[in-house]
Amino acid sequence: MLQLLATANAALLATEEGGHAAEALSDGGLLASMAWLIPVVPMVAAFAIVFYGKRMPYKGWDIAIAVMGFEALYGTALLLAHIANPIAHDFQIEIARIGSMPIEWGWAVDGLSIMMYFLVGVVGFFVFLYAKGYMEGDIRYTWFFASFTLFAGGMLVLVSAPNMIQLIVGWELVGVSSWLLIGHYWEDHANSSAAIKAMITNKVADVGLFVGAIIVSMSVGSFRFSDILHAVETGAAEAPTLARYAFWAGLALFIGAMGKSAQFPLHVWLPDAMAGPTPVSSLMHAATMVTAGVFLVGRMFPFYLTEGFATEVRSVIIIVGALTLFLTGLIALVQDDIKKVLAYSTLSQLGYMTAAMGAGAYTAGLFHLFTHAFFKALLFLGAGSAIHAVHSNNMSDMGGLKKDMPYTYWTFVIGSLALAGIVPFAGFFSKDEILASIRYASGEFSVADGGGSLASIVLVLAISGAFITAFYMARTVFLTFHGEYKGDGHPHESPRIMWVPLVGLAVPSAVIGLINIPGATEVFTKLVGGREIPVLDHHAESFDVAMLLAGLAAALLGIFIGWRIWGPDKETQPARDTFRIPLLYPLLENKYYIDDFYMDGVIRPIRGPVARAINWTNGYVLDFIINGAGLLAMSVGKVVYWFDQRGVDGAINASGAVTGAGGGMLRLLQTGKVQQYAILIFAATVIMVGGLVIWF
Amino acid sequence: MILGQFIILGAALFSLGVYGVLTRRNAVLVLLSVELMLAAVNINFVAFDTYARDAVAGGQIFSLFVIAVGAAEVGIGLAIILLIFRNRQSANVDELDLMKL
Amino acid sequence: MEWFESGWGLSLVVFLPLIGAVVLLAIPKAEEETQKWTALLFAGASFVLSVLLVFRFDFGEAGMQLGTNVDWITAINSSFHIGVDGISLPLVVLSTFITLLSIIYSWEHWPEPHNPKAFLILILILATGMAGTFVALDLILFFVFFEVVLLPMYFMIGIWGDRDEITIPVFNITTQMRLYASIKFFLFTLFGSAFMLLGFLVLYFKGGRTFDMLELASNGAEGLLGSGLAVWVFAALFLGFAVKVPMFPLHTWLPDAHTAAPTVGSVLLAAILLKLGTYAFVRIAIPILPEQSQNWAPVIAILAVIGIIYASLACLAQTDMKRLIAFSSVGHMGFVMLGIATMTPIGINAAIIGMVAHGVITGLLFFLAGSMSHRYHTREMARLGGNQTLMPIMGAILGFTAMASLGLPGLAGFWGEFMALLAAFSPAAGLSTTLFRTLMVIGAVGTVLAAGYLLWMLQKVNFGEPKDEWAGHEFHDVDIFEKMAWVPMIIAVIAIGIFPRLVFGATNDSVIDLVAKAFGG
Amino acid sequence: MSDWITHPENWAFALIALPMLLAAFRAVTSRNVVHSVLYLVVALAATAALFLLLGAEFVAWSVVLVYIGAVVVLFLFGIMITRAPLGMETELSHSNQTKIGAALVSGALFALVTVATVRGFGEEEIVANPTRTGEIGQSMFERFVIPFEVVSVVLLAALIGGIVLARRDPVEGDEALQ
Repeated sequence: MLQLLATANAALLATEEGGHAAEALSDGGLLASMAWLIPVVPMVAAFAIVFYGKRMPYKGWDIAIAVMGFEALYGTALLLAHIANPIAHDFQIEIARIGSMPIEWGWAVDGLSIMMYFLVGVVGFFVFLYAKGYMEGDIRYTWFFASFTLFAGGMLVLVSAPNMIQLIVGWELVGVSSWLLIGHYWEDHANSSAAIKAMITNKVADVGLFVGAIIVSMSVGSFRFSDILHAVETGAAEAPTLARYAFWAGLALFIGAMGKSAQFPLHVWLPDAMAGPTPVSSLMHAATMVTAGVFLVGRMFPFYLTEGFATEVRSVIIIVGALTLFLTGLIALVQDDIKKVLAYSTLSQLGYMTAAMGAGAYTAGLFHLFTHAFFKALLFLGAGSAIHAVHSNNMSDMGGLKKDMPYTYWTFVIGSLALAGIVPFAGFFSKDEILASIRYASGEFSVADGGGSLASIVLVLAISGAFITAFYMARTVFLTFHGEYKGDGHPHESPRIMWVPLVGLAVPSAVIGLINIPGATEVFTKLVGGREIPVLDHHAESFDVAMLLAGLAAALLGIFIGWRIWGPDKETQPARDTFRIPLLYPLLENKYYIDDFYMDGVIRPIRGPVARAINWTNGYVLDFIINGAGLLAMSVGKVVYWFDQRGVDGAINASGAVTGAGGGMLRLLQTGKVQQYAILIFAATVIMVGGLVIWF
Repeated sequence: MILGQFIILGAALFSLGVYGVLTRRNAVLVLLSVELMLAAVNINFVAFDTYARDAVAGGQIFSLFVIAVGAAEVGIGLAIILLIFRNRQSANVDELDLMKL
Repeated sequence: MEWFESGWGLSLVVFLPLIGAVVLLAIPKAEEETQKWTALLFAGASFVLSVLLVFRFDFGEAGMQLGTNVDWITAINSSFHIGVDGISLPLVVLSTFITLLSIIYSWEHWPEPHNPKAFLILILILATGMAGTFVALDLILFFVFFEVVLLPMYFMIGIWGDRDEITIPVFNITTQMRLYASIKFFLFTLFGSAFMLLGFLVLYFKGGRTFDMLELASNGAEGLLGSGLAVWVFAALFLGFAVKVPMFPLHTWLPDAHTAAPTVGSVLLAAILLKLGTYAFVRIAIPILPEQSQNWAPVIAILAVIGIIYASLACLAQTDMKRLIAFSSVGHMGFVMLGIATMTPIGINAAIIGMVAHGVITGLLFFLAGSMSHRYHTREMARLGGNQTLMPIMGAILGFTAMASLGLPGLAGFWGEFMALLAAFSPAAGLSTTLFRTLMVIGAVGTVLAAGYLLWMLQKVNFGEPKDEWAGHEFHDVDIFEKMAWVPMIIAVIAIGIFPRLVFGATNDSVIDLVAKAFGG
Repeated sequence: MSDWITHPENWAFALIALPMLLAAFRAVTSRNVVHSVLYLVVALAATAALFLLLGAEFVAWSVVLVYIGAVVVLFLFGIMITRAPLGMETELSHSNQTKIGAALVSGALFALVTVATVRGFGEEEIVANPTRTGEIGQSMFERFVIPFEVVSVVLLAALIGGIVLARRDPVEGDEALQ
């Protein structure tokens, strides 16, 4: 602790000396060199909970919350130290050497990872706190916390990765814990199917991650990000192999990112992942795990930004991001399940982040990731609180919860406003920055040939997205908390252990945007910019007023229309509830038929006809050849034996003609008389040995 | 003396033995021909032993073993023939065609 | 320790189990306890000595160590030449380790007909054959050990195998599973071995009249053969090894043999026997015939990748749990062969860690499948389900192992798969990069399918509500012998996953040396 | 080869070898069983003589003792017990067809063995050097003691086997036993 204070103090002194003195990167001292605890502690704790959790007073929750408290504290300490004096240092421990390439575990302590440590720690802490109340009485309470802690560990392994290998390890650990948690209630077939869907979709994307990681690492000859990015920094001429495959590598890595960050068209797993308990949805499928893809692009950002490398991929990224934010936002409009609404909203927001990354706005994308984590976690927890109260996920069973659940209501409203991007809540600043960046990209920053116009379209989609976001959030708030209660029983506010985290998350949701006001504060910019290899992205120095107004107007309009439709009037409500836009509604209801396409067009054929065909081939073609050969040999043997036993003698006895035509010879062969066999044996020996004698 | 003469003699004796084995019907005479073959082998053993001046006289020792084993063989062989004769009232080899099922 | 390092230690590791088998012969059939303890003693001693080997092994040294070279059959210049280097050391330890665990597991899990004595004798003979193959440095010696393995496994499948009636498709012949599988296994392997022996003999006669692998490699036997003959020699060796691996399309004995074999038989078959083929590729084919290896590498790589995809798809269609695991072996060995086919240090390292990992993981999966079918009396996945509820620990271990099997990073299986793909990105000079990179991507797609079949297996077996037919049944969860056998394997999976130097540390120098010698790096 | 004829042992060899071959030939062709056996005696005696010529005294006397003394007697007993026809007998051998085949085979065998071995060793000189029986004994019980023991076991086994095989099973009511 003393060390911590000393570091922070020294850092403060350094900042006071002058604005740019802080540009010098420190190695972070003891605080950074002990940061290996961040990923290791939760991994160890997960095992501890499995084996000892049941004997603890709170059945394992106590271990888990202690770990998350530690993470939150350590993350905050690192954050403070970093703000004071930017830290950027990789620590590597060699665990093997293969050929001449070292394989290492390690931990990166730089702006990007510190931001994630902080995020996972703080949001995770609140969610774990909340989970105690939410999961009370669950059949697998201890197991839940074990896997949840494992998830936190996996995520921290991922974000602390200083090299590709560890990134992949963390990536997959997160995937597996996600599988465990989505399928938490595995007695129900639908849940385990949802879990499998998530895992398989991610695995499909992982092909991209694997291929991309392999291309990049092998081209550079090192798994370390620092080496890879150094190679990028030195330019395409110095790293020709990497430059040659940069497009494919960049694309492959992005495909990997699309899986975890659930980008269109690999987004299908995320809504289904809501089958898991709500705290899981909150932490994994909103705040942290799904940001892994964005994080990966951020980690490799210079690769996507430097001319001569994967710059072309950015046009793919921006298109995918824009499509995701728009299309999935629309689906959110027609959902009845409150968690599904939030899930599609998450998809949409992830689309914003991705689009920002594609537009070359590193800071803006990550800032939205940062603020989104707080308010989306808050919204999920709020939704969970409502679900807890009414025992149903469907908004059609809710309504009028405002008066019964004041804490939930007010925090939910804060979260919704933040999500909708209303000033001064967190989402306003981050979304505005994204819009500004996209506009900037459409104007000056050519993504590719014709990229300007592309970015313009994206801009239109993004502003529409802001409207849609506000619109469906208004719908959600009004349907859930206003109007008449439509469910069974009498709902009541959740216990304190659940609403305290709501309040805890509501505060940052409201104010955290203030840390990065263009032209005023730039804490966050410096935070994520504090990396060994500088990220030369565009970052607005002042508000883009046009975009600010456009975004705000779209959001306000959305809320207003939402209020007009679902707000006050009680009489016409049933009519509106049943209203369906003719063409669009079925499309949205069926999620653009993408799920059906995957299921009926890909998965079922492979699992069914294709797999059966292969199995058939194995049994009926390959084995046919083998068995056929075996049986053929057997029947040849039988024929010879029959010939041997009966054919010859029989033929001789029966037919004199055969006897005449060499029967004598044959009889000589097959008489059963020892000496004639002996003659043959001797003759054969003589011939064979004679051959040898003549040969030599 | 040269080795060749003994070898040729041995080969001749052996071939005669083979001829006897192949042509004789009476089992006792087949055995008798086998003894001729053994004798041929012994000649070779002893001739090579003398030629090689083997310090341990391996060839002679081996011919002694051959004699011993040959004697044993005759004993057993005759016993078997006796048994066959008792069962089938004949000692002719070509009537022993039980192998032909 | 002088005696230990001069070859005695290694010989003891190999032959202690055989001595154990002889001792067992002398123990009356009724005294089962004595038999078990004797077998355990000898297998344990062999394992302990093999661990001791690791400690006496000089990891800084790439060449053969701890071995000896004694005249054996002087007439054909074949000698009792044994030794270990970094490549064989992990495999020797793996084979003694799995043997020991198999005996522990067998303690109270005897397959029918009940005859522990015979069963243990077969396991011990197998152990000698397996360890011997990994240390033999003389082709004849290698061949002998390679074949020694065959008979015990044949009897294991043939006597203790699955007694279900099966009908062979197309021919409509009905026979018992065990009979069909054992004869198929035997003939297939013998067929391969015949070609292999032929290859060895040509190497002997035309390659400098020696059976010594190291001499053959350093003499440039390939040059002596001339390329016309070398093609055929490699083809013969390839057939012999590929059957054992098994590579597509010579794999069809494997699903039957695995499915029919008793639990321990499947474990040993999967964990060690399959490695004999891949090991032979690394130890014999590449050093002695480097040029031909390189010519054949694209063929091997393509077959390997076909194997990966083919096996994964076949897995998706399986209804029998054990058969599914068996098919998955074909896929995993595909990754191993892909690694070998790249002919690079990374690829061969990947292959060896892949072998070790597959040995432990698939071994464990077969143990689990065996224990489950012992309890449920069925292996039909459709009839299982809810296993996690009925037997929580068993289910958890199954889940863990399936995760390891699908190549979860951080567990042992990951390194082999990922590194093989990594190596395929830049194969040895002279090999087509386009081809290998395409194969890399296809291989990566194979990992998706692997995830698919394993997850669906878990869903069918572990998840859901227990079927009605099990209502009222009392299932005892994992017993003490199972725990004693499985926990070391789980620890090994995690340890290798987190700290792959456990394997790479031994293999890397030797592999670099091997590749440098073969291809003049 | 030219001075072959000048060495007296070669004369002795020829004197022994020719009767030996003649006797052997008659032994395998004679139509009288007893004659066959007697010709065998001649052939074996000639073998013994050859051994003496080569200096292998102990082997020579062993042949005389074992073969001529014991084995031949055994043969005669065998002939008598199996009631082989004692006079001239056409059925003793197979048909002419077989004989021709056998003659061809054995002739070829002779040619083959002769060619092969003479090509290898034919011209090598042999100097007879008498081996003392003591040397044989020493060698037998030092260098070859294990084979010797094995042979003794074989003989024992033959002895027991002979008895077991040839003994008439004691069948109840058998007149010969009563």
